[in-house]
Amino acid sequence: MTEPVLSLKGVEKRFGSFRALGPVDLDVGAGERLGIIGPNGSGKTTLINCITGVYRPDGGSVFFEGRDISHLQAHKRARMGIARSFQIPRPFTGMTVFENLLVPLDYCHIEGSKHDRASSVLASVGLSARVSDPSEKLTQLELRKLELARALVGNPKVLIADEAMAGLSEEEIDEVLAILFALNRSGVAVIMIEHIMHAVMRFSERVVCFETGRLIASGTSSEIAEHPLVQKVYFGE
Amino acid sequence: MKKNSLLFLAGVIIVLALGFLMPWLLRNPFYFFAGYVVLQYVTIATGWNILGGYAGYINFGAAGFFGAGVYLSAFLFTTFGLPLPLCILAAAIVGAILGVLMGYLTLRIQGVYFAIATLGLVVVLETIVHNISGLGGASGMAVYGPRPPAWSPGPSQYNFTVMVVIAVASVALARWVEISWIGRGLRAVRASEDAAECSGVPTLRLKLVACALSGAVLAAAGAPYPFYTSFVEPVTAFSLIIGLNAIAMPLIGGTRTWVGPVIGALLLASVQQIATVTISSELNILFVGAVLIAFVAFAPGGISDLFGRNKGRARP
Amino acid sequence: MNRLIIENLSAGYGAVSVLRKVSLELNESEMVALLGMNGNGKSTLLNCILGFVRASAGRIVLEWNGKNTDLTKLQPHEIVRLGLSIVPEGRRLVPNISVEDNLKLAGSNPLVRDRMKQNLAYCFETFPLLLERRRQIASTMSGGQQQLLAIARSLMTAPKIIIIDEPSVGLAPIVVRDVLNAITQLREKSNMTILMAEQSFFQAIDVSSRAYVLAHGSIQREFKRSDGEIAHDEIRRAMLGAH
Amino acid sequence: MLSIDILLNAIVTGILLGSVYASLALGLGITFGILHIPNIAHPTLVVAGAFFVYTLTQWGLDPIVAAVIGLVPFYLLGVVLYAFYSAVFERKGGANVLQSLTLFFGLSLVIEILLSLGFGSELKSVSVSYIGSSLKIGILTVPYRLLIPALLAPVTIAAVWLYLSRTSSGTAIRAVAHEERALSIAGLNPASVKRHAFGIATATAVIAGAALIMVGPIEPFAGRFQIGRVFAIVVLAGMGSIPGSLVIAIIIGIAEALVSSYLNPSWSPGVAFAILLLGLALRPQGLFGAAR
Amino acid sequence: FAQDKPIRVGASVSLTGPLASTKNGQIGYELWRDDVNAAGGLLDRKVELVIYDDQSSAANVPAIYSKLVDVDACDVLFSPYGANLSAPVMPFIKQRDLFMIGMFGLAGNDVAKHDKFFHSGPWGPNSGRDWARGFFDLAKAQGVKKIAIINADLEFSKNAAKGGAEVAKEYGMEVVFNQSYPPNTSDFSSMIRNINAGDPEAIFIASYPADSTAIIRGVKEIGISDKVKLFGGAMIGPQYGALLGSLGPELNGLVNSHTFVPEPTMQTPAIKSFFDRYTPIAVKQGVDPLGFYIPPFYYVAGQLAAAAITGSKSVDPAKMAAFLHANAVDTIAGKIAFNEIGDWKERRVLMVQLRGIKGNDLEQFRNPGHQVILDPPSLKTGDLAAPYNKARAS
Ligand SMILES: Nc1ncnc2c1ncn2[C@@H]1O[C@H](COP(=O)(O)OP(=O)(O)OP(=O)(O)O)[C@@H](O)[C@H]1O
Ligand SMILES: Nc1ncnc2c1ncn2[C@@H]1O[C@H](COP(=O)(O)OP(=O)(O)OP(=O)(O)O)[C@@H](O)[C@H]1O
Ligand SMILES: [Mg+2]
Ligand SMILES: [Mg+2]
Repeated sequence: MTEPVLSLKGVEKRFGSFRALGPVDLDVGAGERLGIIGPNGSGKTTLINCITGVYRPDGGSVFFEGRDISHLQAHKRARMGIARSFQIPRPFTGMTVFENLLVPLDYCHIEGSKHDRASSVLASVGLSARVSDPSEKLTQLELRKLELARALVGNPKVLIADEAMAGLSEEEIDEVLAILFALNRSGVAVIMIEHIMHAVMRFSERVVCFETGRLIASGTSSEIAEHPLVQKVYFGE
Repeated sequence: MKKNSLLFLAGVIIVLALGFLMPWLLRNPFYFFAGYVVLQYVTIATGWNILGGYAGYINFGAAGFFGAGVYLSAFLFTTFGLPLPLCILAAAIVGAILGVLMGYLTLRIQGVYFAIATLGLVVVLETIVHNISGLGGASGMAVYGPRPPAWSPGPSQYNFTVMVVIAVASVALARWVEISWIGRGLRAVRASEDAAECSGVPTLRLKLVACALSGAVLAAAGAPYPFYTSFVEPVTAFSLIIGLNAIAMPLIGGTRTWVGPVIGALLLASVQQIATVTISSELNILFVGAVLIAFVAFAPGGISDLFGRNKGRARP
Repeated sequence: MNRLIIENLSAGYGAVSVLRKVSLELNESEMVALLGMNGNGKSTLLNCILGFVRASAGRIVLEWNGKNTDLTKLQPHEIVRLGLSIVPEGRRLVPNISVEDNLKLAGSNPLVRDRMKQNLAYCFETFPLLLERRRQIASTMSGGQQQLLAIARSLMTAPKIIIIDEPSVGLAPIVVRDVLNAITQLREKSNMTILMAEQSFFQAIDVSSRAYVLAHGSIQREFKRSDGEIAHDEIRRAMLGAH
Repeated sequence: MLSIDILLNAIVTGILLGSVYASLALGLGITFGILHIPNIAHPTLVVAGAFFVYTLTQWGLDPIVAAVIGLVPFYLLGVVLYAFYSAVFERKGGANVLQSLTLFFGLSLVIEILLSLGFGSELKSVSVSYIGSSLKIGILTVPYRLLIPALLAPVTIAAVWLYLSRTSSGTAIRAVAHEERALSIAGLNPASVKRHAFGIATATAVIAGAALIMVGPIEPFAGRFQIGRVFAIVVLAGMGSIPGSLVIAIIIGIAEALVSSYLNPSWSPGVAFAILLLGLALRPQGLFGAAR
Repeated sequence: FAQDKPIRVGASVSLTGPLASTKNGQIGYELWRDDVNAAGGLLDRKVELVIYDDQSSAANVPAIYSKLVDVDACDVLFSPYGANLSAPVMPFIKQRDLFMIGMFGLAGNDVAKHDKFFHSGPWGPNSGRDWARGFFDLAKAQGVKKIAIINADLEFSKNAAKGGAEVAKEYGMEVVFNQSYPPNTSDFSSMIRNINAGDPEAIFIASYPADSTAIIRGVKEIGISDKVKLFGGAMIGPQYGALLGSLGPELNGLVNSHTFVPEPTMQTPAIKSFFDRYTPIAVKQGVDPLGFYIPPFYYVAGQLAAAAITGSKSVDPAKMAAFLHANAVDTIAGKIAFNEIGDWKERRVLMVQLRGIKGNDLEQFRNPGHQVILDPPSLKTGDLAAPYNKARAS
């Protein structure tokens, strides 16, 4: 594995007395394609929230490019290059699709023409036809694409896609996968959280599995698919 | 974009020119008294909308900022004889500081709590003024304004012109905020704070900026008031009516663009002014109440929503 | 025969029409799948049946025990009281109250209130996880847990017909299997009639007796298990709108 | 002046006043705290309730009896108000805070004027045998004028709270603001649940009105002075925590009474809000609210 | 008569808002207008009233008066009620050199010193300080050494309390307690306890109607020392029917300021006729049926304007003002002469003691003996009954 771009050491999160996550140790290499699976409620979204700074972990540290970012606010982390999409799309309502992309461009100190950058990212996710529509008018698939586009536009080093494919059809899943693959080829590490197994398996170089907040298995797609613990808790076989 | 800005600039110049020329063209002072109030509300509504409309944080405490501006300028004028423009500037600065303080105290919490907390600001400031005898306390304080400069025919006309300048400056500020990265960030905050934060928007800092700008405009709106009434007292300076008008006017006009509060204030304040001197009875307030209800019922998106789409938005 | 018939139903949002002359029927104790790709109007159709979306034309008639009722003019709660129930898209749980209160609330309308205890016991028996977590506030459960609660809740009104909108969205495979098992059991044990929208159709058609494919706002095809094994390719083509 | 009897009496007075504040805030706790409708007209409705009570006492009824009689008409008034509110916002699917505020502000202006046309703008008060005398316990002197209204609050609050937390229609009321569709799915009519809740909230206004007019005389515009305080109570209690609002109201009452006794009464209006600001800064979700 | 342009008289009245209880003054204006018009108008011109509602807010006042002057072209102005609402209009009339009758604004012209402004109220010169002097004269006569002063945190009460404290000092009394309280305070028990702790012999109270009720009830509930000889002073409220009716016997013993009471020394056919006509209108409008405090002086305002106009035979502000400065005017409130800033030359604020009130019937207040005039000596109809506790019980 290459030098980790993102590294978690003993990260832990509790809600009241309930421990939703951790302690978790996890490294993500630069340009890696990592899949995260796990039963519902196993703490995947909570993990993302700890990485991106939406939650403050109750213990442990998060390192990005070797630097401890545990104390940084979410927007600082986003500017450093940690981007995410939300499990439930959260478009900036009251703005056009194009303006949605201008927001990260305004705040993430991107060089060059914002206009060109936004247009090319929208083209790459196939939203060119929708640029000047209000984001309220988008369909579910388009909303997911917008989530991705907004995450991509700031030139992140790590992209975290939280169930970006839930509810999409096979063809649409292929589309989204293609976007993610293309992105990864340009050197971005992609963390994919997904319940759609075949997509995770196809995409990931490495898959980790969570169960009740802990990382219980890690390996290549096929290793994970064969992993007895994973089979028990996740596939239920 | 470019074209819109040029048009806006032309509009600003025309309005400013009118503000300076009208006093010489129109001899009847009444229109300047009434016009002053309308413009004061244009400024208040515009200032309120920077935080309330763009960022979605409802401020019940507009009267707190307004009253702070009123008292600060009355105090600076009566004790140091500061000229009006400096009083306005000082009020704007103090308004901004108050806005930031208020923001620090409450902005970490969600919208509705913020709204209620701002209600408190008014009462706290009013209580403080009540207990400072140097500000006249409850009895109020007479303020005999300066002689108007030679280019203005009289005090009411001078106050009017000053208010025109403040209103135009506020509207220009609001428009700049709206079309700039600040406005975009604020709208993102309004849609989803988490998503904005994860897109690199420093939400807290941005909201503080909005609080400061909004507070500055609201306080500036109050600065010439002592010279308008020649008298300040806590009850009217911190009046509930100001806080409610500050909300009702943008609502009637529309909160998404700078045009909305302007239209809403022009309309509602004029209706109130006219109603005061025509329907001279309890029915006057009944009428204003009915107008509010009717607007909410029949034009819920505000007047500017009735006319076509949002203007001045970035398009590729 | 007891059934639900939909005839020439059209519906949409404002100027956008989503459903165009959709007709289908659902017979007592049958499990029918409604397949279709994203945005083709499955949820719109299901919401029409429950009265959340108003039909612009057509009829939805419930023929049950010799009584015929047109549902298109009724309010959602009236339709629920006729014995229909829904597991909606997005779950629509009450976020700020506990799991148990969510269930109790659903069982509190005057028609079923006196059977609340049995209904609640039945839900907990079917979904033991909910019994474990019955004091947890609904919004703090994970996506999948909430889905189970939404399904359990639909049972609380003791429905004749359950309409389920994409039960597998966001669920781990192990849970999907459990959910589908539970749904199948509902039909088998309790003689429930079920209409289930799905786009990941593999599992859905395994447990259904019939399937409709909805594309471009109208029914493209109907598949029956009695016609023999259903070819996945054919379904896929129908879903894409090819005939 | 720092004698123990002044301190004790100040605390007791504070508790009683606070309890009256809690009465005023109760209806808002339902409409704003639970239904999330910022009913800024609630204090005006309380004043309307006070005038109702006043009218009946002119015929020789006891104010509390008058308030109980008023429950039904005020419940119906609330139902009508909500029906109007929802009719206004139905087409839009729902109201935002801004629109509701403006609507209720307009409504409160209308109610104030109707009251002032109907009753004149003079102060009105009730005279009952127990008003003017006090209960003396040792060094404590407790005026019945405060004691009786103060006892109304815990009773009404307990009744409303039990209703909301123990009955299924109470659960429905708590649920409806968050997820209307969940009620439809349960076979309940969300519109009628909200109407009912609004009716209950408005019905409490007549009880609060009785308390208000027993404490002191009122005029049609008296509601304006209460707006800030009642909102502060509802928010500090944590939006919708009904028992919490009683505690908060009493804390505010005691603080005000202590400030009046030991500092200067003219500082006391700031007290409720100093507490509010402090409370929100330290515990944004309100003192009794769950984290949201 | 009909050909001539009418004389217009402009005023703003608080029809709505917190000061709406003063709107019964408007009946005074209207009765005056009807009377002059019935008598052929002024200078053969009809009199027309132009009245707007200022909603009790000073913010509305400048525009209203500019409308009255610049659009409606009024010849005579009456000020809004009280000093706070009048203050915004003072620089305006001074700068435009207009003629105005002031309505109940205490010391309203002390700053502007406008020479065309005349008070309709009986405050007298130095009113800011002296208008409640009667109370302290009575206290002095009783040998009071220790006095407590409380006031509402509102303009009128504050001025009264401030003036009172100065007079107390002048008379060598010790102010043992001096505190202001916010408007709408509804409980005074702790304040009354604090007052008792100071052991005063007189309590001077400057309050507004709602607090007046609360204070009187609070005293009854908490009790007060037998040493207190005088209680009251500047309480607004017990002059109005609403409070007289609702408090009834609880008011006995109170010594309070007033502007008019139906005692033999004040009762004249003219004022009786005024009230005979006032009452039915007030009942119809739902305002104070007694109307002793404010309405007569609104009628007086009209009479002053009428005298100025007919006396100077013009509506020219300077001539009208000159006439009022030079001549005393007969009004329903007696003969009035003005000093150079428009104060009555002689203070005629009454200190009355409420006595012998039984039940809540309002009609009893129309009879003499219930509001006995103690001061000024020229109008005196009785002697102080003291101490307060004893007077209260009688
Ligand atoms: N409330 C609404 N207002 C306007 N358009 C809507 C609304 N809800 C859905 N639509 C549009 O109607 C169409 C059909 O949506 P519907 O949700 O019924 O599809 P679906 O088949 O259930 O898709 P999904 O797989 O996303 O659930 C889509 O184009 C969608 O954008
Ligand atoms: N704000 C919160 N308060 C209390 N508990 C929470 C909160 N957020 C999450 N949880 C709990 O933490 C656990 C982990 O939740 P999380 O959302 O991270 O799961 P997940 O792996 O993303 O599940 P899913 O696949 O269903 O989305 C769950 O049991 C959930 O109930
Ligand atoms: Mg998740
Ligand atoms: Mg759907």
